[in-house]
Amino acid sequence: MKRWISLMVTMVLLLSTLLACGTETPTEAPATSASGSTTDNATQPAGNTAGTPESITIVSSLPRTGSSKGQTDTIVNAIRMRLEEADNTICEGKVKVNYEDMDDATAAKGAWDEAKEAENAQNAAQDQNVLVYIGPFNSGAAKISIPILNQAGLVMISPSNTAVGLTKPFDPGEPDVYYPSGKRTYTRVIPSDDLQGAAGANWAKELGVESVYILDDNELYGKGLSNVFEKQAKANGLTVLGHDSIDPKASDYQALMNKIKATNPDLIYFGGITQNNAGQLVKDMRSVGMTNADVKFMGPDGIYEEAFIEAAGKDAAEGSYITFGGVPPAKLTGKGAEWYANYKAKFGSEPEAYAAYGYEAASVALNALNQSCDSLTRETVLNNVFNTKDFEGVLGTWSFDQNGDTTLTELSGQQVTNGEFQYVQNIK
Amino acid sequence: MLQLNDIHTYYGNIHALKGISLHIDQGEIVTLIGANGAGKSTTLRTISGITPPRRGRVLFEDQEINGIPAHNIVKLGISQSPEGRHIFPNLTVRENLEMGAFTRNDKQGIEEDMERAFNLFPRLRERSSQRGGTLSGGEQQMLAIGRALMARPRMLLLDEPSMGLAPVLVDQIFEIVQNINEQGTTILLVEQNALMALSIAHRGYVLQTGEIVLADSAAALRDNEMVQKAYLGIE
Amino acid sequence: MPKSLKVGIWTFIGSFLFLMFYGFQSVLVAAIGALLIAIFGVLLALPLPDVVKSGLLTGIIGLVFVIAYAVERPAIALLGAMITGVSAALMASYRQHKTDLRAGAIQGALAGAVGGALTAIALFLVWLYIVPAAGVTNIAYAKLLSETIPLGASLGSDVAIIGWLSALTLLISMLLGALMGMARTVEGVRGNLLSYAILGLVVLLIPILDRQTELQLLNAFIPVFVFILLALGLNIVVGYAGLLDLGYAAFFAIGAYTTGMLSSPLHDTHWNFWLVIWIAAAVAACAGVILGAPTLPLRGDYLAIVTLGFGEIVPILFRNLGGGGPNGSLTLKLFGGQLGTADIAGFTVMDQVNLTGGVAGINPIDPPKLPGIVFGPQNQVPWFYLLVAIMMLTLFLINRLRGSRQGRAWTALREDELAADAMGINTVRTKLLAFAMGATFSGFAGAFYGAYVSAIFPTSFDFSVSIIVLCMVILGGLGNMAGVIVGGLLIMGADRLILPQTSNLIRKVVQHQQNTLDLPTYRDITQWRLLLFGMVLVLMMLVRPEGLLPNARRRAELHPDEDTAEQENATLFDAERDPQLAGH
Amino acid sequence: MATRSVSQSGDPVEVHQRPWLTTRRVIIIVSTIVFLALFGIPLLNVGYKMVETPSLFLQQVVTGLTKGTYLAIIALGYTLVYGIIELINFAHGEVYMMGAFFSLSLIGLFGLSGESSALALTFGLVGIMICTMTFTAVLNASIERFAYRPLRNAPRLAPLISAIGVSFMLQNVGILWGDHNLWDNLADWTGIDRLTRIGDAMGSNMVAPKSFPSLLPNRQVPFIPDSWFTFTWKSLLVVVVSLSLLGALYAFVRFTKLGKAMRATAQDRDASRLMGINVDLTISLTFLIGGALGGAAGMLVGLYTGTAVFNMGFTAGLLAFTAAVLGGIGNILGSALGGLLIGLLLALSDQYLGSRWSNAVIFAILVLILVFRPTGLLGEEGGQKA
Amino acid sequence: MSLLLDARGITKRFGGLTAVSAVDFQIERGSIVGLIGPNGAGKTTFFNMITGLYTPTEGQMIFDGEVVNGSKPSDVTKLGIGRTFQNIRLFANLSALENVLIGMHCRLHTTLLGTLLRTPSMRREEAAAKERALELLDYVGLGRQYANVTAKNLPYGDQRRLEVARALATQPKLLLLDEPTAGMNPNETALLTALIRRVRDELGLTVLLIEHDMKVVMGISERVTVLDRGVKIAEGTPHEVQTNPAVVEAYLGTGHAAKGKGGGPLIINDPNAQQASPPSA
Repeated sequence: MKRWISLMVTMVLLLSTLLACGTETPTEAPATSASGSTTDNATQPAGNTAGTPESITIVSSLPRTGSSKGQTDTIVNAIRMRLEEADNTICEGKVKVNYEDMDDATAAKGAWDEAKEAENAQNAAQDQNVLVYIGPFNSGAAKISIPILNQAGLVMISPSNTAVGLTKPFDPGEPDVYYPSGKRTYTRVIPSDDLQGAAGANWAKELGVESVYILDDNELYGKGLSNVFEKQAKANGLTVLGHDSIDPKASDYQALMNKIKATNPDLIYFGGITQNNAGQLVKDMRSVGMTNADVKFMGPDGIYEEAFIEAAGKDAAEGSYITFGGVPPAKLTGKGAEWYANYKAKFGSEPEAYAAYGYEAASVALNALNQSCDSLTRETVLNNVFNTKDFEGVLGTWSFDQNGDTTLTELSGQQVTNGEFQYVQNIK
Repeated sequence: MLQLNDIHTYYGNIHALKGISLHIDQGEIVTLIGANGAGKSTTLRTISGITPPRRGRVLFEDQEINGIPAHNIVKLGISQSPEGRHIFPNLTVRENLEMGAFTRNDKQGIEEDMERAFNLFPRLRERSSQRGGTLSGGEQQMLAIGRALMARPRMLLLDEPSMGLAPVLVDQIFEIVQNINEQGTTILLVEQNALMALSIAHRGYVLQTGEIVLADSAAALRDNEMVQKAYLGIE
Repeated sequence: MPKSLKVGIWTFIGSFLFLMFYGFQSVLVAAIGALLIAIFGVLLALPLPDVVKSGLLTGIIGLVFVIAYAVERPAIALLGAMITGVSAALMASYRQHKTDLRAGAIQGALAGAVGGALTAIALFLVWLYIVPAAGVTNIAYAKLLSETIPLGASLGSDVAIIGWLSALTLLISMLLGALMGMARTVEGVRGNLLSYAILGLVVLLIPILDRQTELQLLNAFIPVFVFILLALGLNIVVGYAGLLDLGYAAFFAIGAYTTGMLSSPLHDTHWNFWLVIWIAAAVAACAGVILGAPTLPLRGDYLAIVTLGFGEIVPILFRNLGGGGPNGSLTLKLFGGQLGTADIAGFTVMDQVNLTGGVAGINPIDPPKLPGIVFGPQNQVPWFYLLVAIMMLTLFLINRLRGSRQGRAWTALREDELAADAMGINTVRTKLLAFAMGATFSGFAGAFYGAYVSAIFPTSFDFSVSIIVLCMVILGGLGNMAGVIVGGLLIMGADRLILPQTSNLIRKVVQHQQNTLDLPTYRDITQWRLLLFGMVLVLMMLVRPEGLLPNARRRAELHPDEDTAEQENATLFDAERDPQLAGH
Repeated sequence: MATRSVSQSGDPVEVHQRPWLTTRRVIIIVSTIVFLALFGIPLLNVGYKMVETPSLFLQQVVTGLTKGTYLAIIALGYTLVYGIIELINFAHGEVYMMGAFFSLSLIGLFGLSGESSALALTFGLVGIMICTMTFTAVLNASIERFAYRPLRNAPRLAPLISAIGVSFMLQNVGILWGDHNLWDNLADWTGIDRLTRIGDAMGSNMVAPKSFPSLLPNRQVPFIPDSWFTFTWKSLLVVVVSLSLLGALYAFVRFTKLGKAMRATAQDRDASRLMGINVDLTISLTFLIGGALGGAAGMLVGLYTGTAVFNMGFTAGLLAFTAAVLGGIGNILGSALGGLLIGLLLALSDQYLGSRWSNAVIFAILVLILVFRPTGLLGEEGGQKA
Repeated sequence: MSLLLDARGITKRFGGLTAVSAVDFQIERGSIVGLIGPNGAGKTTFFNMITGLYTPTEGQMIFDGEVVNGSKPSDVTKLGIGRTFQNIRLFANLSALENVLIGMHCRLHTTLLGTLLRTPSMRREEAAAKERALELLDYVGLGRQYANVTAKNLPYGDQRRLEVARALATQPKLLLLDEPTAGMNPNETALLTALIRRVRDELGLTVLLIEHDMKVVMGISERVTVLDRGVKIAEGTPHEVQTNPAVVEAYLGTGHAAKGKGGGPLIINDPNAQQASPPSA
């Protein structure tokens, strides 16, 4: 029987050598095209060599499964729409743009997953055809993918990360820890928490609020925002009656609202997103007897979406104040208004706030790509994204600062009136 | 009354009964004796429909009952007091007895039978509102038999009624079994205590590894040398 | 009605409804699809020889794998073949153990051949139907083939390369199957070691294959392996000691957080990974003891719910102990603190100390350092080998534990706690040891994961993690390490590899075919992932309730082997008293 | 026979006495000290706050108990199934969720709204509740038939995994159900225009929480003064319906023949079969009842909180299952007690500890209770299962 | 001191129910003692108190000079009390050898670290344990060839025997046998009785057995204690007990007392008992 064993072993060894050296031939560069780019063009040699490639790829990495699905749908729709408008080409139609919609969530978990986001980032980094990375959706995910893509020199444009520390000093070491290469590669078209939280507190003051109770959804976005709000509210001389983190999965908040009612606030501020039960919060707030006339409700752009009104019910949501890092789609003029109409026509539904950010991110990307036609490399694209100045997009006219943040400090305040978001005023 | 024709029963791949044929006539006490694992309990379970046979036929009053689900066999008039008693520990004694009459709907008759069971086992009357699990082993055995009788069976299958009982109780139980038989219930008795079983039975079968090796009247079996040696402990 | 027909009909109805609903608007197309799926159902239910069945089962997985990936990465077939061959042989030998070397080799090769054949067929299916459907031109595909397939460039035409690839697939699958089959003929510990050695060989070849054929799947494999590591640890608790643990993620979290707190800018401590991983394991083990202690008097499912409770509490603690609490300054309010504030004294203090980074998590976490090797996000190979090394160590240690005095005590505990107690086994200590050992390996996993992802968040350690790991253990076969590994590969493979890639593929095809962007949401396959995933779990359980590769003993409970027939008599005695068997 | 009086043998022998300070005791003492040191003052503080504003305390108790009643109804579903086949039916939470979705769909379909007449509302809601309960009952029983029954003789954990799988599947069904496109297309396809109303009820975003119209009056119950605490008709209705379901179930299991058959089957399946009980049918019946309760709870919660969302089953299920265990799983009254207790604890924790700790508090108390009563509050000590 | 077990005034109450009431009970070293009584007499409760499953409500249980009431079963086993169970509780899915090895658990010393490092001492200990386990299998007449058979696949009589081997593996001073011959046929019973006697004679163990088979009890015990409803009603030599009217009334029954006389004590000295008996049909 020994004969059998040695035969087998020999064959396995042969095979492994075959696998190991069989493919040395075609390219000497270790990383060439692979995932995603094969649709039409699998042969693009290492993309960063000079010359114009036939096609390039834009990827987005957003949680496409689970409860954030509703939000990311609108973003992806908007990105697709923007690309279609450009005929899926850049450089006057010479270069084709492929778009890949990556999912950073897993079915089993039902939410974004660190390892999956890392995997997406690594795959994007290795595929030299990828020149722009739109996303991620969650600030936590950004903390993982920024360092990976930073080392690959791939530019990121996030439509929705608002954690301050991603671009500006916040926690110790931030933001430099995310940029091992020393060069900034991350941008976002949405104002960060410090702007919006403070603007909310300022607006509250303007509205004549004297005491406020603050809630957050105990997640990165909501908590950061509400902390900024609290700080600014105190600075503005408002009384902060309390600050609680809610359990976003609870079925109701009657007890919490009883508690808040006993403190008699003028305003309840909620830092969080619709999916973390903002609707229920408002509903229960009204049902324990805090009427719209007595107690105001305010939230950030995380609840600036149709779904919030639907979840809370038109009656309960009535009168809620919402801050938003830009001008709302419906109030947009010129380009914005046009886009708003187009979107409604195309998808048959109101565009959500994040749709606008997604569209803007895609616009910035295309803009930068079109400026890089001479040399379509990551480096050029990166520089051109950062050089976006006085960009006239659907959000208004704005630029990226050296941190990759939008200069759009003009925020808008909305109120739910008759079951719809109504623009009220600009806030700062 | 009951007839088994070439019954083959399996547990998974294990061939438990290898072609058993036996018959029980009206009014008899028939006993099955044999070693542990010879297939005695399996035979009862096969009759009751808990482990249906893979091959062969079971006839009860000339009706083929193999393939009828267990809960319907009870309705035909066969009830079993299983080995290890299997009373319902969290039901009261009375409720246990009521469960025995589950297939019946005549309130009057059930009450009568309950009375009969209590007369047969006065101890149970004392404990009628106690939970089954709190009874002692002997009382549980009584309850199990009483419960089986509640279905007003024409045929009673008793599986090891004396197991784990004090000698004094064993005598009592066997007396009662005889008593029940005299009241007109046919009995198939599986018993480890072969001496006792053969002393009250009319006929007996000896099972060995899933096959019947001997079948005779009880008296003849008692005198059989092989039976004496293997099951009665007489050298 | 024969079982196979029944299964076939049900599969047909099920898949037909699914396909219709999913959007194969043409009844005919849906029917054909359903018929194809139903054929597999029938095949699996037919009383075919185990060899064929094992091959079929693994082959179907290989087939799905290849169909999902081969449009973009045709070389996936080689990887599929490696895994299919080994696991088909493993499965075949579990049902029919051969002792003769040659017979073992033939059995393994046969099983591998069936599996490999299915995998190879998938290649042709992809090439014939899916590649054009996804809008990839023949030329482009040929180019891709010639670049990524070993020796592909010298063959030129796509037909030739596909043929060569499928031949290679079949060959590899058969070879590894035969090798595995031979290893399985060796009895006892040495046989186990040999099997592991072959598994190890396959695993070690993966990075080479991955690099040479540009699969870029290593980074998808790593989380899969981390979860397998977790499952191996949980297997000690659930499989060996028989303690149902629904909060295993807590130990994973503890391992990861220990690493995070000891080697990150959070507390500005940057201890060496090679030290920290041991500390993490030790801390997790201690946590296992501490969390295990109150559960000791509990039986069965009460224990399960308490562990579940811990699984919920631990992430909440990590989340809430992040400092930066809602209230700005450090105040110790005693009586009469302002009504309505969330905080009371103890919690106020806790809020001020940032132990865990809170909702922001901990990041970045230092990678391991080794001279000459860079552990970075770009280079997956060192990570992969590090993980494999940890796994090898884990397997090695668990293997030792299992056969030892402690391992026997666990088994005794699982079989009959009362009797074990009466045999002088200190049940308290034994249970705690099981918790501790289980936790140790999740400590390793946590430490690695933290360093690999370089960031951890409280949300990473949800109940769902515990559940998935438990599913892996049970699906694979309680108490059997090989089974647990296979279960892990399957579940995580479905979750991380096949389902996402299938969604991508279908989206691509639909986009190309219909040239529209706005599919109605319900027809987006991504939205069906949970359903499919759940269905896989249910079906697997229905097909093999004892797990894919059950522990030899547990297998005997359900499928008494033929060679015990001589003791039939005795077994019967037992069977009469065994409620599990009695139901048959 | 009378027991003899105890004669304590007096003469001490030279023996080794076990030390009083056993490891177990040391652990208990040390952990008590640590616990008091950490939480002693906070707990005193909590006590002080409770007394400080008794009305608020009372209000929270009432709110908590109201929540507790519906948790109890969900918990019953777990307890019934566990009692009879010893399976943690992970899918039960999802059945409850399906109940909420189904009732919301019917409400949408029939166009019930706050403006409907009282008569229409009453009949409509009762009718919808009956339909919902039927739907979830059949759903639950079919789950048992297809996913659990084939595994009845399988290893103990196999049905558990199957249940988890079903739970995933149903969650996904919940997601798809919430897609208005689906309903619009179905309406097109079948030609039944009314179906679009269901789509309307689901809103624009498939995974977002769905809103119930406010159908129950949110007004103070007249016989309770406002100054005591707020208690609305809505809450009253939830409490009344829940308690009557609970009572009905208890009476059914306790006194009816079928109920006894259920208990018998739970204790000894083979013996039940020998009694002529159709075990399969009885188990199906249990699932039917459990499913009906889950559906009723789904609708009640939908009406009470006004929300249905695809993952509502998971969280509520976790709490309800905890409640069932807390009370002693398998015990109907125990589950009810556990549900009330958890509702109460949640409310008090929200008020006095901060809601981000609430879940931790619940589970910590669960652990504590189980440490001292290993089979739950009303569980039977060492109740041997057959 | 020649008393191995000295139980004084043992009382056990479950709630309001008094299961065992003020029982004094002594076992001398090297004796075989029988404990009999009708069902529900408190035999098993008493048994469980000795083995540590229950703690006596009142009274003292002294084993070999140590108070053992309230000790955990595992500690009791370590002190030297081994037991078998009424309804065989083998580790059904483990092999015979493994069953015996588990019995040795408390006499082995390998630590966790020793296991993980597989130290030489650990390997030595394991090898010795395995050898001893095989010897034990031989000793109880099961034979080494059955070492790798799964316990539940053994014939019923052999399972009982294996249980005895497992109990012996704990190196007990006192062996408690709970209805060791229940469910056995006369042949198997005779073999087991011989084994019990041999264990006492050759290994010098003390044996306490609960049994319903009067032939066995009366045949091998030197002293018999009778419990009824938690109270000791008689104690003495088998003959004394058999003729005690209280015992006859409560337990044996009139018919049986007479039979017992006729049957006489069963004494078996089967020379073949040492060898593995083929599974009797």
